[in-house]
Amino acid sequence: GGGNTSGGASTETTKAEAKTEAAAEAKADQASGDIKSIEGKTVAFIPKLTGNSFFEAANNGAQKYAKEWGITVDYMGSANATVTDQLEVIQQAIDAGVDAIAISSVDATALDEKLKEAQDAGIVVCTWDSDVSPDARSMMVSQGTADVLGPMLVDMGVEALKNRGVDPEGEVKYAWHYSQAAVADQNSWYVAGEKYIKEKYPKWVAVHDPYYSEQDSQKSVTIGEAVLDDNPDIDLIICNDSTALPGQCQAAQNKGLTMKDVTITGFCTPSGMTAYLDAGILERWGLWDCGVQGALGCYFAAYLAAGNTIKAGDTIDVPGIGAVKTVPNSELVPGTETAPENNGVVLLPERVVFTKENVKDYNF
Amino acid sequence: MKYLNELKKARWLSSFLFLIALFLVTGMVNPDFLTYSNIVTSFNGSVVFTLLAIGIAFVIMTGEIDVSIGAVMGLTATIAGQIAKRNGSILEMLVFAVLIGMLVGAMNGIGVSFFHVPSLIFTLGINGALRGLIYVVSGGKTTENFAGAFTKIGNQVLFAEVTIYLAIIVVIIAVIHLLLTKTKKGKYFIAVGDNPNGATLVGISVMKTKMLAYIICGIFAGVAGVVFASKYGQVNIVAGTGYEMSAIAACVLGGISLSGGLGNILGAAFGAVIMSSVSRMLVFIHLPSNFNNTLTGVMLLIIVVADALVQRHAVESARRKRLLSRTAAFDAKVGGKK
Amino acid sequence: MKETTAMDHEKDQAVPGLSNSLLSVKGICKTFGSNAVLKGIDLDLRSGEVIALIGGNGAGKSTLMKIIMGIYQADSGEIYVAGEKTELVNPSVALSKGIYMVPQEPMLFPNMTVEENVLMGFSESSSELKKRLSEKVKELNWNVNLQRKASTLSIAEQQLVEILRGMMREARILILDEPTSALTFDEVQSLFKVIRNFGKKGIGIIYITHRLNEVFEITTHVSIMKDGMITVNGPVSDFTKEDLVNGLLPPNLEKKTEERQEEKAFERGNLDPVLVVDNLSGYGFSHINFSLYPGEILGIAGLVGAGRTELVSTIYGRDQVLSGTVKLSGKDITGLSTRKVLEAGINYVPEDRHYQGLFKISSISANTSSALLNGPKLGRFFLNRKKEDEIAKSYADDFRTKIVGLNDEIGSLSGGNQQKVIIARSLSTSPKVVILDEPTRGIDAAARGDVYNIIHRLKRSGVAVLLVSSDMEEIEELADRAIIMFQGRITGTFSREELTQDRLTSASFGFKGEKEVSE
Amino acid sequence: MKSIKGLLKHWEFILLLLFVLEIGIFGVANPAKFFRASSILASVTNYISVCIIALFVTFVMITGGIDIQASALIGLTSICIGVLWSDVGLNIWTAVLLAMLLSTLCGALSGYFIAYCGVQPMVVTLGGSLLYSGLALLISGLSKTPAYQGISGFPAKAANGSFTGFRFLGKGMLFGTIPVPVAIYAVLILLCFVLLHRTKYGRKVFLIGVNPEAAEYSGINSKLIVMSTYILTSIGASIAGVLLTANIDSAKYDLGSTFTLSIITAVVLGGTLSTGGKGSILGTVLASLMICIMRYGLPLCFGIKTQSLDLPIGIMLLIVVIGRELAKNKLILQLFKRRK
Ligand SMILES: Nc1ncnc2c1ncn2[C@@H]1O[C@H](COP(=O)(O)OP(=O)(O)OP(=O)(O)O)[C@@H](O)[C@H]1O
Ligand SMILES: Nc1ncnc2c1ncn2[C@@H]1O[C@H](COP(=O)(O)OP(=O)(O)OP(=O)(O)O)[C@@H](O)[C@H]1O
Ligand SMILES: [Mg+2]
Ligand SMILES: [Mg+2]
Repeated sequence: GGGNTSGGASTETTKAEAKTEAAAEAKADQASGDIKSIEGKTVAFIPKLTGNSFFEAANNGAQKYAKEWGITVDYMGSANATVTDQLEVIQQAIDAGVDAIAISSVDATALDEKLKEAQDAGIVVCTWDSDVSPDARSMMVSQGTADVLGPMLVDMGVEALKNRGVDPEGEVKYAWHYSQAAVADQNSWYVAGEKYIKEKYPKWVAVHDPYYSEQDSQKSVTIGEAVLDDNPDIDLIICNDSTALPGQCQAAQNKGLTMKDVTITGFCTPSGMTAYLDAGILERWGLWDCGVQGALGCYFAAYLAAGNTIKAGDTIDVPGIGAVKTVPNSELVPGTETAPENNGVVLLPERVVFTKENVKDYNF
Repeated sequence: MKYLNELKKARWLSSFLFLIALFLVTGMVNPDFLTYSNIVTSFNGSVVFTLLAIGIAFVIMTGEIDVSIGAVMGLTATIAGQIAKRNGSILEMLVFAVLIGMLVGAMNGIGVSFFHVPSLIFTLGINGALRGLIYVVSGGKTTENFAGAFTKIGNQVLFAEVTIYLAIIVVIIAVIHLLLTKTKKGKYFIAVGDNPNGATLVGISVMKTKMLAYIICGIFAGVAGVVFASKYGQVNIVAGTGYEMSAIAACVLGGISLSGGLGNILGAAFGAVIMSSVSRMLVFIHLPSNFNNTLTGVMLLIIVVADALVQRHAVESARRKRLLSRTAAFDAKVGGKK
Repeated sequence: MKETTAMDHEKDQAVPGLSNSLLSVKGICKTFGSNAVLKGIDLDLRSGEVIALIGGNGAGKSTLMKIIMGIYQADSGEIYVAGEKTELVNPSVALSKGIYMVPQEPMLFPNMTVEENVLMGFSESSSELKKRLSEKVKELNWNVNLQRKASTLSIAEQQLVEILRGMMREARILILDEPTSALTFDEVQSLFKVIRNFGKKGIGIIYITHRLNEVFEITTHVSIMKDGMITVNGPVSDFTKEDLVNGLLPPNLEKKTEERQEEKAFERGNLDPVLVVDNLSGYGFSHINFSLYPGEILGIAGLVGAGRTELVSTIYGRDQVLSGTVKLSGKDITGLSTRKVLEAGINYVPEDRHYQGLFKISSISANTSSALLNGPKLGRFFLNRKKEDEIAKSYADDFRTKIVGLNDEIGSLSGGNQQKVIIARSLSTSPKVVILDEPTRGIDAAARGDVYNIIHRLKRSGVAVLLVSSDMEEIEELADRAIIMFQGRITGTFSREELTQDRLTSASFGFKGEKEVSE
Repeated sequence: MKSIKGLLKHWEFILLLLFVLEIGIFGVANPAKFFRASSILASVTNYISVCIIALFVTFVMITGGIDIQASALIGLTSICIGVLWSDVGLNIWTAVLLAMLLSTLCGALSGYFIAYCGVQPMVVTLGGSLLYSGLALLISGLSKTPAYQGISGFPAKAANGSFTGFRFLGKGMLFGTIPVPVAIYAVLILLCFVLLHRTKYGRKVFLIGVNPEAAEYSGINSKLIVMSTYILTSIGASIAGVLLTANIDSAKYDLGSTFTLSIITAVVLGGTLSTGGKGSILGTVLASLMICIMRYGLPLCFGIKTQSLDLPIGIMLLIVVIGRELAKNKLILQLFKRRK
């Protein structure tokens, strides 16, 4: 099956283009007026797992906008990110007779058939954050391709290295630390990031294969400490997992290290990291506005469920968020087909790098 | 032979030896590992498992089991995190943790010793209920970003890289070990696990002892939650899932028999260090993290199988030796005649 | 015979509050499920008395004792300790009142040493306790390593540890529930000495036994329990053995004694031996030689730890053979697995009924048929449950086993009936040789008679029986020939004519008489 | 009266009553949505791995053991099928057979340690669950398909949308209504029932659970039988792995990894004594279905979220087991007597 690692050559420019284009066309291509109202629709909003700060933040965002839009967002999920649990949750959504499903899938293909069943039952399926096969869903609200996010992780590290006076062009010892090889997006960011490093910073030395801490806070600290102990001269640790990043920072704090001694960066919600920012353990980390992402997932799901149609390339005006441009599936995974109607990708324009200066502006 | 017998008597010793072997093997692959600091860090990192293992050791000694400790820990960790977020004191957290631990322990104790529900089932049910409760208490969210002072305590070094927690736990272990082995009542736990009817006959209340074991276990798990929160700085809603199994494994590694009546607390503590050090050692051995589970599994199996075989050999050869000496005694006495 | 003395006796002597009344039990009733075990028991124990409590298996003796000890609670009735009404809600109350019970089934802590076992539950300082313990061990005349784990003790040794516990407790009321069932002559004598001493010290003892000889040897009073009541009660001097037997037994005893006298002595003739054990050595015994003929009962006598159980269980494939051979009908079966030995035609009734014999929570049928599961008798793959029930039923009828339904748990039967089921199992495979290891341990006189009948019947049908027993009387009564083991060797062989208890006993102690052991 | 009292002694009968009661409550709460055969069957299909494995774990627990590794074997079987089929290029059925064989060997290994080395089952199977799930991850590393992505595209879906070949096992419908996994479950129930309650093997399993030593004295090779029960469970787990893979068209190393506690819950709720010697297939089946229907009905009829389902199911387990102990106590029996 296909996946999102077989990504092509799209780079930073895609991101920039998407941004400007979306903004420009939002005005030009005003909604034609005969939009059917989404009010009263029920969307099952399914995370990979509940209790994780990323998904909780997405849910908060979705709920906030849902009130404005007058739709019901039913947050349904299991505490474990496993295929079988998600299958059960989807079945529950089908049984409950929701109008639409917006899901972040734990597996690139395993949910396809269940989601098609849902579609057969008249339910609109959209994905967000983590995709399934394009023919098993209508729209996907993506935070960007691996080729955008992988390099972004590296670049945040480079910035921070520069700021503490390490030359990123020279030999930099670095490591990745995330939850598990089996977590699709995190792994694809690692793969894309590695590729980017090979091309752009050929002198860098990876001290080890990625470290995995399986979304266990204790393990993330234990491994974090071990990484620092085993490699006292390490310069950079990239933690593309929202449990690994605070764990690694805690480990550094335990060792008495600060952002002056070692650079730690990665993806996590701002709320999870301010303690370490304040303690001077890390300088910058990033994420996209997952609240908006979740809300968009729900909006598109409800929008289609209301009987509206979308053609890839359309720009949709989302109340409260603004104009959003849709693109064909091939923008996300080159070479994939896009159905003539109601199929495509929404690239989330905004990704944020959090630093001391801007972190107060975000509360998720 | 003599050493083997000693080993049989002091089964915690074998887990200690194994721990040393483990350190040495890691050190052989990566000599950097064998520094004082690295070894102390292994111990520092094991305090949560150690607390859980000590607690559950009481229950296992009485011949029961408690699979709800991971959930107790998760619950008190969540609450501790929430208290920390509003700058509450660590004392307040401990009070909550101890109360919750006692309450859950008492419920388990009542279910198991009063209603005679098999402990696996009962604590399984409690486990489910507590997991649901964690969901309610945490609002389904990771509790994180608590005040820095709290996590600082969690990793405060007392002397020579030994954290406060580690120091306290070493003292606790020493005290408990002495209480369990040197006092009359301390032996009750083992006695109840060894033969409940026999214990009843000599005036030991099986019900009270089991009750007490569960309460102690609950308290340790509760306190482990506070330690967890203060050491790791974030508590997600599945925190502690599967820790009960690691704690049980730690006890078994330390020579505490799951059928009860055998073992001591030192073993549980060393077992816990083994269980919590594996992922750290793997980093030093430079194996891909994908080998984590495989190696932990292989190691666990090797230790328990080897231990079982050694024990069996020891028991069997002691029996045979005694039986042979019986016939030998005859030969000695009447040998001249034959 | 004084059928009605129970009431008189009580009226004129056991007024609660009398200074020398240690224990007074009034109107105790106890029901298990629908089984009314005790229906109003009255019993008095005074200082210095040794009351023999006798009664058939399942009469409720142990139940009564457990109530006195606080292990069970009575449904109704009162208990006075030293004249004071007492609620014995749990054993620690009983212990604090100076009551101690040596239970019928030893209840030791298997993972603890003998010393720890005895001292568990005391609150005095340990050095003092240890000193006292070594005195008691000497008093009991028992040679044991106090550091041995209880799990390595034989049943007899476990029984001795229990008795030691009782002695250590220095109780004022001591209950001994069949203490001698696993002991041999020598140990029994030591124990009796201890009991007499206790009596002198004013300790009251309730002594439960199935051996009527002991009643006259050691006790001062007798109480007979039958159908949940104490039917006969009085000083032992008022009774003869016949009185007791009549008070105890169901009316069919006479027939049995006749049967027994009819029994013909065994004629070897020119039969070939069915089992030949040649110079067999194993763990716990060495250089054992004997032959067993069809229709013969060969007794194996000896002291505790003489290696008899090791010998027979090694033949049965439970342990390793070191040297020598075992032949069954000419076929070499040395060192085969239990399963193979069983198939070859030997079956074994183990000594430790609870640990090695019973499937306690399984049905009577399942217990009877368990040895048939390897053969084709109950079907090749599927289990023919009808056939199974038929077999179980036929044995139950045959052996007069008292059962309600074949599907009842065997744990609900009395000891004697349990033993009958286990013997039935050992016969179900139609073996050529049956090994009975202490077949009558802990079962009452009536059941014992039944078991003896079964053994005789086996003999008549040409089955060879190897009878291991510590009860010299039993060997004398049943065996056609007996071998004596001492420290793992055969030290004597006696033919039927030479079999007397004296000879057996002396041979059991090695070369007593001829060549006394020098230490 | 007497016959009812007799029936009440059977745990299975009480379970049946509870099961009916449960359906009744859900049915009353939301009759329109609850009574949809297709939805109910789909829920059972989703839960089928737990149901199937619980059948076999019943054998293990009757011998007095426990098996917490079975859920790891689901993933191992699944990933092996995937790698053997997609990367090695074997025929799908050969791949299935080999994967099942591997899983069986794993079960045999653990069983060997438990039966022949005398190690406690909980620890061995804990080690086993780590080892086998680790192996599954390593095997998935051998595949071209990255670990985070299931291997998919298994044969075959016929043109008319019905499933054939391998996929038929997971997705096919018998008579147009009964999902094939459910049908297979029914067959397995029958097989396990006969094996446990009607054969000599089953009897041996029970006897060993009651008293392994006495079983040895009866000439039963208890070690072999104990080991065989772990092999049975591993076969059950591999069947579950095959069905799940065929159902979702994805071979993944961590399929089923969260099932352990559910399996144990189903078995003990079904009345199997955790100390061994007692238990029944019927009880396990009823308990599995009861939990399954609960997971189906609670969100549907009472809007309880999946993530908090642990709470009601935990509480139900507690109530049921405490109730059972109370019933065993004289209290309730006496109530019955007084009525009479
Ligand atoms: N815990 C129990 N539950 C149910 N029934 C019991 C229990 N304990 C004893 N019984 C029953 O009570 C009756 C009396 O048993 P008890 O052990 O008191 O007899 P006993 O006189 O000591 O017999 P024995 O001479 O064989 O030791 C028996 O029928 C037995 O089955
Ligand atoms: N499980 C065991 N482990 C070690 N030693 C044991 C075990 N069971 C029994 N023994 C030893 O075996 C000896 C008993 O021997 P055995 O049973 O052969 O003698 P016996 O003549 O049959 O005695 P008894 O009169 O008790 O039947 C005891 O000394 C005991 O220590
Ligand atoms: Mg008795
Ligand atoms: Mg013997």
